[in-house]
Amino acid sequence: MAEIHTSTVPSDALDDRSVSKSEITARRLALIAGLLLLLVAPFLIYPVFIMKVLCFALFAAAFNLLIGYTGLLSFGHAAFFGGAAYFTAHSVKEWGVPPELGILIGTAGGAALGLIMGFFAIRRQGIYFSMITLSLAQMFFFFCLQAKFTHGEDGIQSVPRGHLFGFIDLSQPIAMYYTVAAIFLIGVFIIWRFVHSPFGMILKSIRENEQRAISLGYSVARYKLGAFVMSAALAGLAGGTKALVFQFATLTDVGWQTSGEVILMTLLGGIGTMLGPILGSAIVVMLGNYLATTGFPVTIITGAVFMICVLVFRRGVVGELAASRIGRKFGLARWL
Amino acid sequence: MTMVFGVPLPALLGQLLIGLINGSFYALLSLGLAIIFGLLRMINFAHGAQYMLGAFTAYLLLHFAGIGYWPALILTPIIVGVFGAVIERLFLQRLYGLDPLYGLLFTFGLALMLEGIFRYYYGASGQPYATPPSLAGGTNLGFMFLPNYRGWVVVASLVVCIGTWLLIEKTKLGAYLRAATENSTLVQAFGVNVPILLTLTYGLGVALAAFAGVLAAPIYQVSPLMGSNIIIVVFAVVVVGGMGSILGAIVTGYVLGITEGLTKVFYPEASNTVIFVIMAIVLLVRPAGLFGRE
Amino acid sequence: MNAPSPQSLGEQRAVLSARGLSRRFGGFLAVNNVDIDVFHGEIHALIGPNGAGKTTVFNLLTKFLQPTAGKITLMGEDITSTSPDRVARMGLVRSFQISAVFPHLTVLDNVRVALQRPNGLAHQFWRPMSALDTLTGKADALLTTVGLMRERDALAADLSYGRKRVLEIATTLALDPKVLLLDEPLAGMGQEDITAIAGLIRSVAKTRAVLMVEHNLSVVADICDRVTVLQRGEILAAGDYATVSQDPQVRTAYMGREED
Amino acid sequence: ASVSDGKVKIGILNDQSGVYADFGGKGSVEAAKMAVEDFGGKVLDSAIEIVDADHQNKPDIASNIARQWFDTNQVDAIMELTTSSVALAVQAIAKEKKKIDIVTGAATTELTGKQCSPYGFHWAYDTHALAVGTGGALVKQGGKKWFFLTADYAFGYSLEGQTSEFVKANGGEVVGAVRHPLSNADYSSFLLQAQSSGANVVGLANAGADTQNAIKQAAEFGITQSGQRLAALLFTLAEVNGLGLEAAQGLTLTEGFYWDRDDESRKFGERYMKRTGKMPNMIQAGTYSAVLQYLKAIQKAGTDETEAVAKQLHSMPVEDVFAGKGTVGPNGRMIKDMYLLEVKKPSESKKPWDYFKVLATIPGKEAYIDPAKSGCDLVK
Amino acid sequence: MNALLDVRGLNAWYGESHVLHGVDMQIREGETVTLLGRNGVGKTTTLRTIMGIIRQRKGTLRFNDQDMMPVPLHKTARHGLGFVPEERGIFASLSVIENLMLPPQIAKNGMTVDEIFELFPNLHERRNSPGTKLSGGEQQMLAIARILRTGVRMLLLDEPTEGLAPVIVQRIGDVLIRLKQRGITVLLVEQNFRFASRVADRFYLMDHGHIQSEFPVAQLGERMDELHKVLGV
Ligand SMILES: Nc1ncnc2c1ncn2[C@@H]1O[C@H](COP(=O)(O)OP(=O)(O)OP(=O)(O)O)[C@@H](O)[C@H]1O
Ligand SMILES: Nc1ncnc2c1ncn2[C@@H]1O[C@H](COP(=O)(O)OP(=O)(O)OP(=O)(O)O)[C@@H](O)[C@H]1O
Ligand SMILES: CC(C)C[C@H](N)C(=O)O
Ligand SMILES: [Mg+2]
Ligand SMILES: [Mg+2]
Repeated sequence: MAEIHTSTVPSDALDDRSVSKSEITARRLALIAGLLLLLVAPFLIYPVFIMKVLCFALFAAAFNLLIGYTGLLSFGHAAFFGGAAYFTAHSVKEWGVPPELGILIGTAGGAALGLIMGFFAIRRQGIYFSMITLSLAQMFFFFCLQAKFTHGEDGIQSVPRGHLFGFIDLSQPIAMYYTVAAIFLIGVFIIWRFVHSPFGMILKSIRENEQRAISLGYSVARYKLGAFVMSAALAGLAGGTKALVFQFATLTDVGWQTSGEVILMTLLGGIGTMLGPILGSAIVVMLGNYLATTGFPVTIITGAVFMICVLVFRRGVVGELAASRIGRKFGLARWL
Repeated sequence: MTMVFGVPLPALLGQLLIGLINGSFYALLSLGLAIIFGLLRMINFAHGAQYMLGAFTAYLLLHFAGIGYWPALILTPIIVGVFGAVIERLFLQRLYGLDPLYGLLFTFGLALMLEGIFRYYYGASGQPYATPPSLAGGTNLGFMFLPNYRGWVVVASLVVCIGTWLLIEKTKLGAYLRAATENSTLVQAFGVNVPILLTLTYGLGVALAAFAGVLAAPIYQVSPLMGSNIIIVVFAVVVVGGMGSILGAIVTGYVLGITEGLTKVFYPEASNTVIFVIMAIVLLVRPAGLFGRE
Repeated sequence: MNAPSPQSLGEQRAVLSARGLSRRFGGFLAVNNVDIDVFHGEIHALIGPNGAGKTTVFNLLTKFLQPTAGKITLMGEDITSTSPDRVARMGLVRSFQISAVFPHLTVLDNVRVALQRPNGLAHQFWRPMSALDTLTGKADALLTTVGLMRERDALAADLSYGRKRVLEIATTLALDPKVLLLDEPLAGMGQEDITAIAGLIRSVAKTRAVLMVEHNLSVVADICDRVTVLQRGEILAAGDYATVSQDPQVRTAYMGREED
Repeated sequence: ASVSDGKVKIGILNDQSGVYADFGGKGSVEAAKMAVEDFGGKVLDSAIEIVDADHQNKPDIASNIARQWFDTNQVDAIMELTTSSVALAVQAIAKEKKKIDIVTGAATTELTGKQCSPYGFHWAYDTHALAVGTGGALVKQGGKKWFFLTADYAFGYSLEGQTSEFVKANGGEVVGAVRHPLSNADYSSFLLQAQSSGANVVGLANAGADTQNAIKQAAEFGITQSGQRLAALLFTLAEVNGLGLEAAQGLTLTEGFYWDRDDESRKFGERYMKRTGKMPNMIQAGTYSAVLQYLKAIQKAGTDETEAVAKQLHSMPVEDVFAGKGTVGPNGRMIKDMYLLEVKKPSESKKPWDYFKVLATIPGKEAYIDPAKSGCDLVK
Repeated sequence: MNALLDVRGLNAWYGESHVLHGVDMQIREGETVTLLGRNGVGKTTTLRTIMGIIRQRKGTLRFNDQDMMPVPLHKTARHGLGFVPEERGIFASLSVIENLMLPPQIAKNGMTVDEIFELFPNLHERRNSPGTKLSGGEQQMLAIARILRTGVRMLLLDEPTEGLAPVIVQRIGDVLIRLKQRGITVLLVEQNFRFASRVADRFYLMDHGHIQSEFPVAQLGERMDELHKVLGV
């Protein structure tokens, strides 16, 4: 059950052994090009837009950690993202903690929520898991709606960005930008490392055959919970960062639509790939930004994209590319 | 005034009755969801949108064809049910061999789109739909003033729920539905036309949602958001009842509606979350839900 | 893993034993008051008609199911309410009646996943995948033993049914279990594999205890030291194959008129 | 003296698809365009452009758009801003970026109170005016015991709070309150509580579709039959139209504009009606006035530079079809007369959109908080 | 006499892989015929193609003198063909009795429930438990019983003895012999050679997607060598 990704990803996507030297060089070059792009991007594109993309990309990558590598489709990831945004915003605004601590508090909060929700959710699989995460997240949503510190529909506004490590003034857009870029890179690196680790291997085998993994002595629940909490923590990292960038924490970020959005980003980009969620979030954020000023309801487009993806595009942009003839020829699956 | 746990008795009874009315909607909606889930193994995320579609169809029938409440109560489920059947034929059938999550995601997209379209044309503020004159007014029950229409909602939903349940459990249809879920090729090999069965089932589930939508129209505004407001609660109801369990969906729908009503009396702050809390507890004790089979 | 080695417990102490094991499904008693002892260095066969409760006994012993009544001890320790993964970590490992491999991992990785835990490489989420390379040697040795070396880099899903069964046994052996529970290990294998795997089972049994369910009676006759016959959840007969196979009750309930 | 980048761009940011879409929505955008046309289409020889966007009542979406408008689209001022949470958020950004914002859609007095901005203005109405108008009228008519049904967010609190104060100050009492989430569908159990509370006025401290629903359901549960009165504290022409006269008749409400007030307003109303198919409410008319006044201020300042324009806006009197004669306080509050209205019976309605009887005119000084007591630290 | 089932040049594909390369077989009414062959030669595929489950197929397929190629799957059964799959296909969510009653009856001469329970007492005992909670043997019995109730003229049985205890294998053998007495035609896929020789009138030997040879049970002795080669028995 719930092997959503096995059908979508070329099976060698995670296999980073048996790679030729020239390919490694090529990959390094691609990586360096990507880093350079990240470095110069704020001078070419509106930085706030890139920061938004980066926050959502990290969020989607964290979400993908769960679905892509354990096969669990969480429909409640907004709780971690939005919850962390609240925690960061509150601690920075009301307690006056420095931004780095604020983000840490957000991340830890996300992880804690992940632990609680995961405790209930990992007992079931497949759609059951999805329904349960959805419901628990909705419960958290109602909590946020009623709790005093979230300020209801108003949200926590005018969150001060403060000074990173006491001396980097984050109210400068460029300083904020590079901070976000750094957080993004760290987050993605953690995910990459996590997935390509001995732990990741066990996760993969659990997804393949849970009973067998138990009989080999793995306490499946703990591994799943571990992955869940990790994913939640990283979603929290993204949410906390977003709160600083936009100086805001609102109910939107904890609502189920946000959970849906992160699914869309991942699905569109390619579940179970490293690059997919990043690309997917760029597309979705761009679409949202563009439509926001046209008056055309975003949900019509979002809905349509969802349907089209599911019907004809299940591997997502990146996945389809890797599975295409050209992609196979160049072994793209191992790159993305 | 008689007091129960510090609450005046009339207030308590009144809230219980209102809980029962809400429960009627939960039961109808979760019944449709359970039927669809039972056979298609798919969470119909568009269920809320189809409920909304039911209300809007009644509204449009009234405004563009002058068709009133009573004919609409019959016509709407048919129209929306056929719409569901078409969706099933065109799209859902392509998803059957795949992971059930794709069905969830597809219908999620469908829900967003339907909602978006109606928002685009009708805004989100809601359109009024008048209570049928024959059910206008109310009855004084002594402890509360019960609008006749709401009384009718309880009766109608009970009748439809029980009828549907009998149809499925007491006829061979139920066995076909469950068997086809597991191995539709084999059931076909036995001589049952499964594709038609699937289409009809989805249509039936959707029609139930639309029926609930028509029932709801005079109570709430006919609003594009009415579906997404209720659907997640209904999901929780279905989880508590045990997914795919028809009886579970019905019973849990009413019981949780009443529980919610009670919570509003004793601890109103928790009334939004009480169903989710119950869900969490049920999951701990009986992961398959109250009526579910593991 | 510093439980006392079974050898030191003396020949007659059972490594795995169950007393009064029962399991009820609703109103149906699938396993009823079963006593069983599995000894070090022996192969113990559990046979019986379909539905007798053999797989259920396996599930109970490995804790995949919780017994309704009875007590299970593994190397002197009471495991009646231990979790299945912990039981596996204590050295009681099973194979499944329906083949259970990790289909989208390679044959090599299937074995390495099994090796990860005993070698302390299960939780490391901060180390690169190459940390697992240290296990390759051991895995290869094992694959050679079972004769799967040729398929080493194939995906498990691409193996034929019989080969999957072999892989499953290899994975099980990778854990170096003290007690090995095999549910119909030879079902679906071709004759060559049957001979080879039966031989393998016999050789690994020298240093551990094996309990197996098997319908292939010639193999049972060949390699098993002890046979327990189950019928309707109860023990019908127990002893060595020669005795049990002469038992008239066993003949009517299980073997039938002649050996088909 | 000149216009930066050769163009004056005004952004109308409001809810165009959500619960409050009828309240301002596309209608406000049309009203803004009318103002530009009436002004002559050009200011200081530069073109004027109206851009608009839907913020869906989400402060985060709104501030995203606002930022982008200011940073990359050369928008000079943002107006309308339905929904208090959005207005507060955008006003904070405008303040940081030193840009003008004129709020017509949102209600909270915070905008010109603690969170006031030197470049922020509040036009059509606010919660205080509503409390004084609708609340005051009902107290005068004998409504002494109040029970509130309150939208569970800042706007609701502020409306409930200010109305309660007013009620108490006039010798009344508040016997209870329940909070309901925004866009709630079912009020039955809240109404039941109101019914058993013994209050004689049920104050609806909510807006838009929420208020419409509450009123409908109150009728169903016989609230009015049992002798309680409903006070729809924020209710406009748009909601009356949505609900229908049958259900809305007899309600008392406060607006800053009614199209059928005099010839000038009727003319304006008809022009607006031609373009949109509806009559304007105070938000839409207020937006017209805000845009017009902003353009006048640029004209007068001879530049579109923020400080200079803000100075003019603070000092110029406001004279147009919406405001009649209004002034702007140092906290940014535009002060003008408000109207206390009653919804007609269906039989009294003589023509389409003939919905209101004007009960009284509330002088601006009474309706709005004295800027000196507003809590805004710009007021010395 | 015409064959009840007449298969000529039957080809079948799974996606791009061509599995059956022209299968020919003719089976007369009342015969029990066994299809032998190694793992993976296409025995199951043959049955599934005849039944119409696999639609990617070419060739001639006539049953009871009717062209079966255009008949949709859900109508095949009505022509009198019944299929028991290798994996048995017991429905987990249905009880034993519900499983038994599931297939629509297509002819009057099907067995009654009482007859079935007499034949399979185990099923009677477990009639109210959920289908997949049965053991393998019980499931196999149920799968056969289920089809017998419908009154099909011809049964396609895929490895009915796999994983069964010897005593059950014998019981199923008895059942097949009784079916033959009732005039039911059976096409059996079987790896258990002893079992097959006990029940079959005739054999088809299959190799790589086509029929290699065909012979009656009487010739079994002479054919042993060939069987050894092809089956590796
Ligand atoms: N669903 C499928 N998709 C693709 N190929 C398949 C599928 N099912 C079977 N095959 C292939 O078709 C060939 C014939 O398979 P089939 O199941 O008919 O063999 P069989 O003779 O019944 O073997 P066995 O004795 O193992 O049951 C095999 O090579 C198999 O791998
Ligand atoms: N989870 C369960 N719930 C209810 N009944 C069960 C369950 N598991 C097994 N049974 C019943 O218990 C009995 C024993 O089943 P089990 O699978 O142990 O038989 P077995 O001896 O392994 O048979 P086989 O040789 O066919 O595999 C069967 O009648 C089966 O129906
Ligand atoms: C849009 C209006 C009805 C008022 C809005 N609720 C506010 O917060 O001010
Ligand atoms: Mg078994
Ligand atoms: Mg086969």
